[in-house]
Amino acid sequence: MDVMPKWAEVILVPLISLLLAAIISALVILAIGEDPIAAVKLMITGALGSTYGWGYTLYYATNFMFTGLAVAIAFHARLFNIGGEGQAMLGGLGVALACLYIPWPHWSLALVGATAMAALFGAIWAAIPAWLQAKRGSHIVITTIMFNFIAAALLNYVLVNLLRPKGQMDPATARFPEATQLPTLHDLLAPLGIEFSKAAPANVSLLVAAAACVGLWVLIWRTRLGYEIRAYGHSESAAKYAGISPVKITMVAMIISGALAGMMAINNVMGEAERLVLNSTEGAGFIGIAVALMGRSHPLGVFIAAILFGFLYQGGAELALWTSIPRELIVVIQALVILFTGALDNMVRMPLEKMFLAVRRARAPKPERKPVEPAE
Amino acid sequence: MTQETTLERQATAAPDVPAIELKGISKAFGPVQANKDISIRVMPGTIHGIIGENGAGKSTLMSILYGFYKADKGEIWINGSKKEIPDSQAAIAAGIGMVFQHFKLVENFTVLENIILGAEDGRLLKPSLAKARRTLLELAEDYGLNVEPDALVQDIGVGMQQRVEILKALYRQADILILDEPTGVLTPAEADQLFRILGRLRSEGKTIILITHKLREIMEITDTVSVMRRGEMTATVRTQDTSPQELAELMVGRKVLLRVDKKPATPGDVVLDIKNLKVVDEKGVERLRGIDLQVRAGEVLGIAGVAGNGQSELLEVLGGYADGTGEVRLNGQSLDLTGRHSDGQSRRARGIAHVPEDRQREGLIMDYQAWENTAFGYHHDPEYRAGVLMNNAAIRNDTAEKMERFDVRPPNPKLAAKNFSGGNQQKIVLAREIERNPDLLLVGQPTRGVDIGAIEFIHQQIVALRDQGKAILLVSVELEEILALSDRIAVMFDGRVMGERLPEDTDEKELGLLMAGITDTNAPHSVAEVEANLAHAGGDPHKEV
Amino acid sequence: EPALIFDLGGKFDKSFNEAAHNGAQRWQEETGLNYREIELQSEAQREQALRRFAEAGSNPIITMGFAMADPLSSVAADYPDTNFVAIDVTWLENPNIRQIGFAEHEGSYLVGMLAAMASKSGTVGFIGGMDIPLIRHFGCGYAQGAKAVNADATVIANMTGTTPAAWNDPVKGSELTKAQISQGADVVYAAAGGTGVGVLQTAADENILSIGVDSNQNHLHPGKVLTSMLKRVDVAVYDALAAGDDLETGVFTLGLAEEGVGYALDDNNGPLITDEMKAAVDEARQKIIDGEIEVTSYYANDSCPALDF
Amino acid sequence: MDYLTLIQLLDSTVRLATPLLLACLAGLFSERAGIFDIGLEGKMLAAAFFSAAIAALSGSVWLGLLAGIGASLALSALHGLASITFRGNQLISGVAINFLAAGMTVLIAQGWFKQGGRTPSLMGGARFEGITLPGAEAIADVPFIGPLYAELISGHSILVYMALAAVPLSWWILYRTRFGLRLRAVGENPASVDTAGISVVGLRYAAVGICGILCGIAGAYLSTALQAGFVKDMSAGRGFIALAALIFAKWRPWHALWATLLFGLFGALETRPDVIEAVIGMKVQGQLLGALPYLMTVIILAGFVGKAIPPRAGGEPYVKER
Ligand SMILES: Nc1ncnc2c1ncn2[C@@H]1O[C@H](COP(=O)(O)OP(=O)(O)OP(=O)(O)O)[C@@H](O)[C@H]1O
Ligand SMILES: Nc1ncnc2c1ncn2[C@@H]1O[C@H](COP(=O)(O)OP(=O)(O)OP(=O)(O)O)[C@@H](O)[C@H]1O
Ligand SMILES: [Mg+2]
Ligand SMILES: [Mg+2]
Repeated sequence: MDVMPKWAEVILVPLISLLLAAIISALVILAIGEDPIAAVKLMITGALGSTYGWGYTLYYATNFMFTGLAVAIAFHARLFNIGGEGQAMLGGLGVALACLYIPWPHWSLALVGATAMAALFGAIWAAIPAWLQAKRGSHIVITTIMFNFIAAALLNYVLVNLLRPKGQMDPATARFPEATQLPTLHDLLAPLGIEFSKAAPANVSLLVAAAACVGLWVLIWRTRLGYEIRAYGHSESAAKYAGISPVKITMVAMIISGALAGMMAINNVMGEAERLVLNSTEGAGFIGIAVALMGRSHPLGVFIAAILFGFLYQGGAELALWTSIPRELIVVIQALVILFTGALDNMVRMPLEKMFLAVRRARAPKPERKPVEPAE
Repeated sequence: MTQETTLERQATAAPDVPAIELKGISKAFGPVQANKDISIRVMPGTIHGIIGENGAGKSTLMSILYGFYKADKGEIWINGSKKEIPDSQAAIAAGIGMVFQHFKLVENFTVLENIILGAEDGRLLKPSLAKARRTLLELAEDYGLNVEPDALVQDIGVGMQQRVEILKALYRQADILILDEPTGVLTPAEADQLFRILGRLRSEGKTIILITHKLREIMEITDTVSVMRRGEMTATVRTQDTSPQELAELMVGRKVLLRVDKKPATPGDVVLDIKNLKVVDEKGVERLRGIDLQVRAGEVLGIAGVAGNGQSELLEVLGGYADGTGEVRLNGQSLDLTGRHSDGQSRRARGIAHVPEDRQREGLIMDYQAWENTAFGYHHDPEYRAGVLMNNAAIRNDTAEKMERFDVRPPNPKLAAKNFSGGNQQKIVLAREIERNPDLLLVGQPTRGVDIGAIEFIHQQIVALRDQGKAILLVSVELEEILALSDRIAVMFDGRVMGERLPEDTDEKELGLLMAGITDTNAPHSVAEVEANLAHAGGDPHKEV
Repeated sequence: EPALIFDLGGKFDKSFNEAAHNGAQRWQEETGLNYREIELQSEAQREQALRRFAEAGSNPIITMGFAMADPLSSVAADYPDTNFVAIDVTWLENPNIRQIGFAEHEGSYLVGMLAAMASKSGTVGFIGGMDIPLIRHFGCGYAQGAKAVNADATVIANMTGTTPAAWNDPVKGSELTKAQISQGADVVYAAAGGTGVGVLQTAADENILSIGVDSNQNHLHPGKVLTSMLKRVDVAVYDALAAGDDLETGVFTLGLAEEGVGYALDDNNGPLITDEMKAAVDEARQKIIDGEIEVTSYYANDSCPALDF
Repeated sequence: MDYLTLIQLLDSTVRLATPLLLACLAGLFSERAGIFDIGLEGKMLAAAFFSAAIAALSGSVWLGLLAGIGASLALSALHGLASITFRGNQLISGVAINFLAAGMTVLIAQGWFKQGGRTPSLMGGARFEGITLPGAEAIADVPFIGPLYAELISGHSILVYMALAAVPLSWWILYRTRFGLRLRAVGENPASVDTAGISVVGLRYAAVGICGILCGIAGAYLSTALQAGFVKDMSAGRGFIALAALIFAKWRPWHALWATLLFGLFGALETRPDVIEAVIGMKVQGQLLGALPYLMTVIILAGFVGKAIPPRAGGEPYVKER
């Protein structure tokens, strides 16, 4: 029997936790001699006050949706994939190869092709640690961390030595051909008569990410595979009893996870930069962990948490633009959000549970006893 | 109780002062009221039994006495004086020792380390260990509690582990000993010996509280007995003034049939034919050392044995989730024991259903709702399928029907498995497996942790399936259950079948000796011999019993 | 109000972002005027910052680093009335950009010569930050300079790593320095951002000479830093700010001739640079300016004649 | 490869292994008590900053060390609060601590020193200098033994010797004392400790506290012994490598020493491509060289370590009453 009603669990607890994070953040802002109220206003107008702001917020959110979903699906199988960063880097490589070496006639086909390549590359990068875990017992947390470093070295090699056009200073690929450029939200919404900022990088990948959320929801809660993944995640011993193969689930869950992380590249590499640069992932793989945890590994939760982090990123960028608040402050705010919503959530939940329990006791007096005297 | 009488009691530390007195203990776990206003007195030098359905609150009450939980309300009096027992340290100081239902041992520590944990004499271990070793020798002599001090707990059998728990309490010089369902894991011989030890302790003036489900034990050894129901203490009586039948009724609140009603079996063709089955575990230990068994249609083959003697492995290999070698035929066709077709789903496809020994670890996903659990293992069945998706509506309808038929309470398919009581969880598993109409049903510990009322129902279902002409392989550590349900009994010891008996031709004593690996059941045997044998049969530490 | 966009390393990178910051600070102190600035945090912010500042009317907008080239080419086209200054970019077509490149290989050549002349062992070291072409470009000029003085000189080159963390790992910088010392190096040149802090420190601790980069780092360990390869980003930024509306656009390559690069000589390292050394280097400098010596750029062929990376 | 090169390589190995060893032992205490800690990185970083900052301000490296330990302990307390008191997710708490340390160190450094998130360079007594062991100079020229003693064994900062001494000390505490017995028990089966009347919470906080102290020393070593000041993000992933070493060592002190020395050796080899070239007879490509330590880790984990079984109660908060 649950102590708290569902709405309290999924809305009230995160909300109060966020509030606490905000209060501490405000104190930090105050401590470095800035005005927290003005800062919050700036963040909100900057991130949500215009289609331009939304365009950036959603752009970042798209990245986090992919990496957040990646972490979430692995969590369902009780696997901790810290390797989203490396998988997304490899996904970028897949996108770059697809865009540079295949003459796509139209962006839509290019999108399909690049998505497939991104997913494939990301999946391969996740499959190796998965296999090592399933067959060799190598701790997946460690191997995925190592694979992040290895991916960085690999990408560096490929960009510096192979894909960089001769004489270009930038360790980056050439710009992708015109035909692979993805339509932005401006392009997509214009036919509907909606005016959306032309400059913002949010693009059709957002729809892919949203579709991935829906798809993953269906996968997790409606398909037999999802049923098996969750069962394995809840209890390995029971899964074995039911004939669910641990090796298969470990591999499949990590491959899906890696594919999702890799798919982030269609947003940042293909949609925004339109070329592959070093460090294009910029820690989105790690933010994905926070996003998945905050979203309680539920695709809808991930969707919302990704937008929250997109807001933090874009709001933080606005702060950096118009104030002298150092960018490390944004890192601190992120840390506080992760801390309060993720690790200290029981600090909020425990007293709330007590409250709800007390309310329930007060409302429903024990049936076998006489009604309590109203005197006291 | 008034202030005056309290003082009076303290003044007269006479034998009529209770060793333990609990007054108005209440305890809630979140919404669950585990103990409601419970009072109880136990006189020194007596053995007091506590019985009650699972979840009645027995363990909770004793854990409060031991300082493991803190009561919401109520007082604890020990030897006539009021004690605050905020933690187990205080309980130990008050002379209370407790052997928990689930042992609290560190499995990769030695016996000695487990014994001194928390009762060390100084900051350094060496002197403590030396002292404990000496004391252990003395205790072994005094009570016949032999243990191997340097063995790792994970390498010794459950019976031995329990002994370590008792020694832990005695090492701390407990005058009050609480034992929570101690005999569930013991052979009859071991149980007898335990009772002899308890008798000795009683005669030395120690006070013992014994929680058990076995009415026979209550009748045999206790002086007084309390019955708990739904968190309340419903009765306390002198043992000699009551009967098992009366106690059962007090527990469940209605008349219960203590015997299984069944017609003689009419066995048909051989359904399951096992030849020279061997299983080696991850550590390379041979768990099954060549098993030969047959089960016919329309009969129940009962497998008796002390936990950890290979019964679990037998079920696992037949259920498809452990690898083995040898030959197993089902309806004449051989079963794959390793590799591609050796998994739970292939087995189900061949007509084998399996009620696993541990419903919480294996049979159910505790976080899944009832309907999801109903499909567990059968989720690939066509009737539960809608393309690549699962046909959730169909599963839910099916679950509702099954819950109805198996009297699962509450009959709500959307309730998570963890929110059902133990008996009802077991009914969900049973409904799932039996309703498949399998050729062979594997059943492990079908009534473990299930109250008397539900036991009755579950036994009826198993017998009914047998009467439909299905083959049933029953594994249970409860001899009573084996004797009541089986048409044929095989006893396992140390990975081998020690012998087969017909229930009408044998008794608990003979089976008990077989369970200890002694085949010459007519010669007289000492407890020491039984014990020595059992010490060699490795218990499986990973199974909570 | 002008604006300054720092690259991902941040304005205190001990390297060229910091030099830009210093130039801008000097301008601010001298004129009392203000400027806007942002330290980029992500790739996507490049274009965003450009547009936001352009829309807010900032002029000129100064960007740091080659990675800004790509977004700049499209944004500059959208704001023809705004002037942009791009440091380390020389290949764009837009008319409203002042593109400034530095001939780092020429400056590195000179310090390479000094290193080889100061070295007693005939072995000199180079420690780069993240392994990217720009850093190889530094190392390549350095090696050519060293070999010019002593054809038998050994140049040991190490990179700190392949991730951005390589810019901030002074511990590894230290170890690399010690490793080079044990291979005989007695002068090391660090082009490694924050990692260089560790290189210079260790060189000073181990009593060998080091060479700083970008700004004048001679003062960090007086008497222990042989010289610093100067890349006058601060001057470029200061000039651009000072020019204000009169900013001249086009492509400018600042080499030795323009005093855009050079080596640092001050009280801290005066005793270390003998007159012969100074004479030799100044002669080479003149010859490079006159075209008599040609220092090969790593970019020309993505390879280095004097050093194998 | 000649003998002197070998000595130098091993010397470098010891230096690089020291912070790993301290962090690894820190993780060992925490995880042996059942608290997983991926926040080692953040704690080291915070300690590196505060020890350098206080050393710079006070001129005393010992005060700096104390400050570093204090900072690390504060983060440990936060981790304890989240994972012990409030039974939160230990991994998330660790991730948050890493972010927090990365941001806070630079913010505070900028506030205090205005040098872009760095501390000033430490000089003189504000730094741990190498210690010359007795007789090192005298026997330096003796063949074989001389370099071994003078170069490899002598000449490290006191923190290196402390780290090395921490290995037998940890072993002794864990396996020979009452505290160690209880600490190991609480990571295996907290209920056994609880029913023995010992506070699970107290033990776990103690373990997390020891973890904080060791991480504090590790951080101080980075900024005040290996370096002469703090640079942002200077822990550079060493906390994660220490975690890998911990798994590699299967949570045992002596094995932790060998594991971290091995990782130190990988790091040292990375700085000596010439040695690698001499040994394997061909030039190792630059980026491959950079990836080598990580590749080796994966290969060793997969090939030789097998399944490392963590403390049984690790990562799970102790919940007595739901
Ligand atoms: N951990 C828990 N959290 C919430 N509710 C619980 C929990 N454990 C038990 N309950 C609730 O308490 C009720 C009693 O459970 P319990 O297992 O004690 O039943 P029981 O009396 O043993 O029944 P049965 O005889 O069928 O085993 C259940 O219906 C369940 O809803
Ligand atoms: N730690 C706990 N947290 C929450 N609920 C609990 C806890 N322990 C027991 N309960 C609940 O309290 C009730 C009483 O449980 P208790 O273990 O005391 O029963 P019991 O009589 O010992 O049963 P059994 O025969 O199974 O041992 C049950 O409903 C159980 O689910
Ligand atoms: Mg109980
Ligand atoms: Mg129950």
